[in-house]
Amino acid sequence: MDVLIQSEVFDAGAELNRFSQRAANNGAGAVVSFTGLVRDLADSPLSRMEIEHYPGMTERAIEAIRAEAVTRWSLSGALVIHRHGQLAAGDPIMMVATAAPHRVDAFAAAEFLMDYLKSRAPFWKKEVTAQGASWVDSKAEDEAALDRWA
Amino acid sequence: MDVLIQSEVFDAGAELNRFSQRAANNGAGAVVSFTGLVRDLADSPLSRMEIEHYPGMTERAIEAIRAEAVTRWSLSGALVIHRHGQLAAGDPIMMVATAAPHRVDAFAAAEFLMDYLKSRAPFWKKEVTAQGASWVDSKAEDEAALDRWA
Amino acid sequence: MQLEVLYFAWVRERIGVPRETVQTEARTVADLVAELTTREERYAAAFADLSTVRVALDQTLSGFEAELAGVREVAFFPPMTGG
Amino acid sequence: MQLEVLYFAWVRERIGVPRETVQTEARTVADLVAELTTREERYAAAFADLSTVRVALDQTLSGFEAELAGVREVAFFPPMTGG
Repeated sequence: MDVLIQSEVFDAGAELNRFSQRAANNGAGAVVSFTGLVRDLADSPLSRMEIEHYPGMTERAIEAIRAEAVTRWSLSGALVIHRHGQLAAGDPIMMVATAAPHRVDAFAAAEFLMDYLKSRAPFWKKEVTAQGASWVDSKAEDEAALDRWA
Repeated sequence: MDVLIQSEVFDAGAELNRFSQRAANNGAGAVVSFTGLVRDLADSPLSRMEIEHYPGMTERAIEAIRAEAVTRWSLSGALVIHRHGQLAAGDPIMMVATAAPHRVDAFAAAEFLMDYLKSRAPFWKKEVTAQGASWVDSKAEDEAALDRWA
Repeated sequence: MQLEVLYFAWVRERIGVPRETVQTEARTVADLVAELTTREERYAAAFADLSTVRVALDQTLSGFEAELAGVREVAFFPPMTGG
Repeated sequence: MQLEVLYFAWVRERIGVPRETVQTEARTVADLVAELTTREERYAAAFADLSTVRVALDQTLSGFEAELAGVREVAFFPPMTGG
């Protein structure tokens, strides 16, 4: 499975090893991974993060992004895992892994996947503290990051 | 330890998890890893890869590169592992991991470390097949990749 | 025309339901938004600043000028914050 | 002046030893290379095309024009192929 949308926690290291093993058999010399972690907040400790998603559209959007990456770069593999539901500080939120014969392709594809996941995959993060809950604002710089792939 | 030069094989997934755990405690929201694998050859199966290094200078060069990355970007951590000696096809050769509050810094630092390790850390790869052994040529594009950090 | 209309994140919270079936003759998304806004205050609150609302038609990102003919599922939500 | 001179990869293979102690009055790296080249054919073979040879002085990358005063360890090797 190359796209996993799940509420369960995942083991990024185990996923990376499984992915690299398959990629090596497929001609990869370079594997890049990105893991997003729930950051604690500076002002008020985070009780939890809640991630809402749009079932159905999430899978479609991520598959489309992944297919675009496979078209643009010479890849030996591409993996996306993204959680929804309730997460604790320090938890992995999501991961992307890309493999290619050469490092330039693996890095570019991983950054491309991340830029699109940030602004084009239907997830919404909410931070819950003892003081209350607030939706995470989207960032103009994340939207702007898409321009470099246009 | 943030720089490991060793002949022993390493477990990239276990290293990534250990690194991420520490980085999360240090404010990281983004972790990027790169793993280089011994690729098999198209024409003649690889018997083994031999990596020669310059003990002493290797550690100095990598520490200098790592210190430069920590100066340039806001990082929660940076790890370099590089093997020398005899490696088999599919083996991990080396890994880099970077952690930062934000993904842009983690990606940039990982690419910077890789570009410098490729051309400025004193390692030399030799590919051994049933037909004989040959030193891997350096690539003009690897040298050129350094220009973007000038 | 009968549409399934879905709401997510703070759009959902303001409207108070995650989804509903809407009977409408609206031609475009903008027409549908205008129609809902006049129905009840909670819709007006959700759609007060459309620059902060995104729309998907049948699970594909779209625009407010898009036509609704043939569409079955409309979703409104804030800019996404995945990754 | 006494220098520890190290060779790596195919430079080492051509010269036949990984390191040696050299007595020399060479002022620069280029002078040292010229002196070694005249000594024996194996040095001439290793230094035939200096565009493919790199040098480090006391474990820091340097150039052929660099002076040797105060240096203890000189290393010659091909362009690096790490990563």
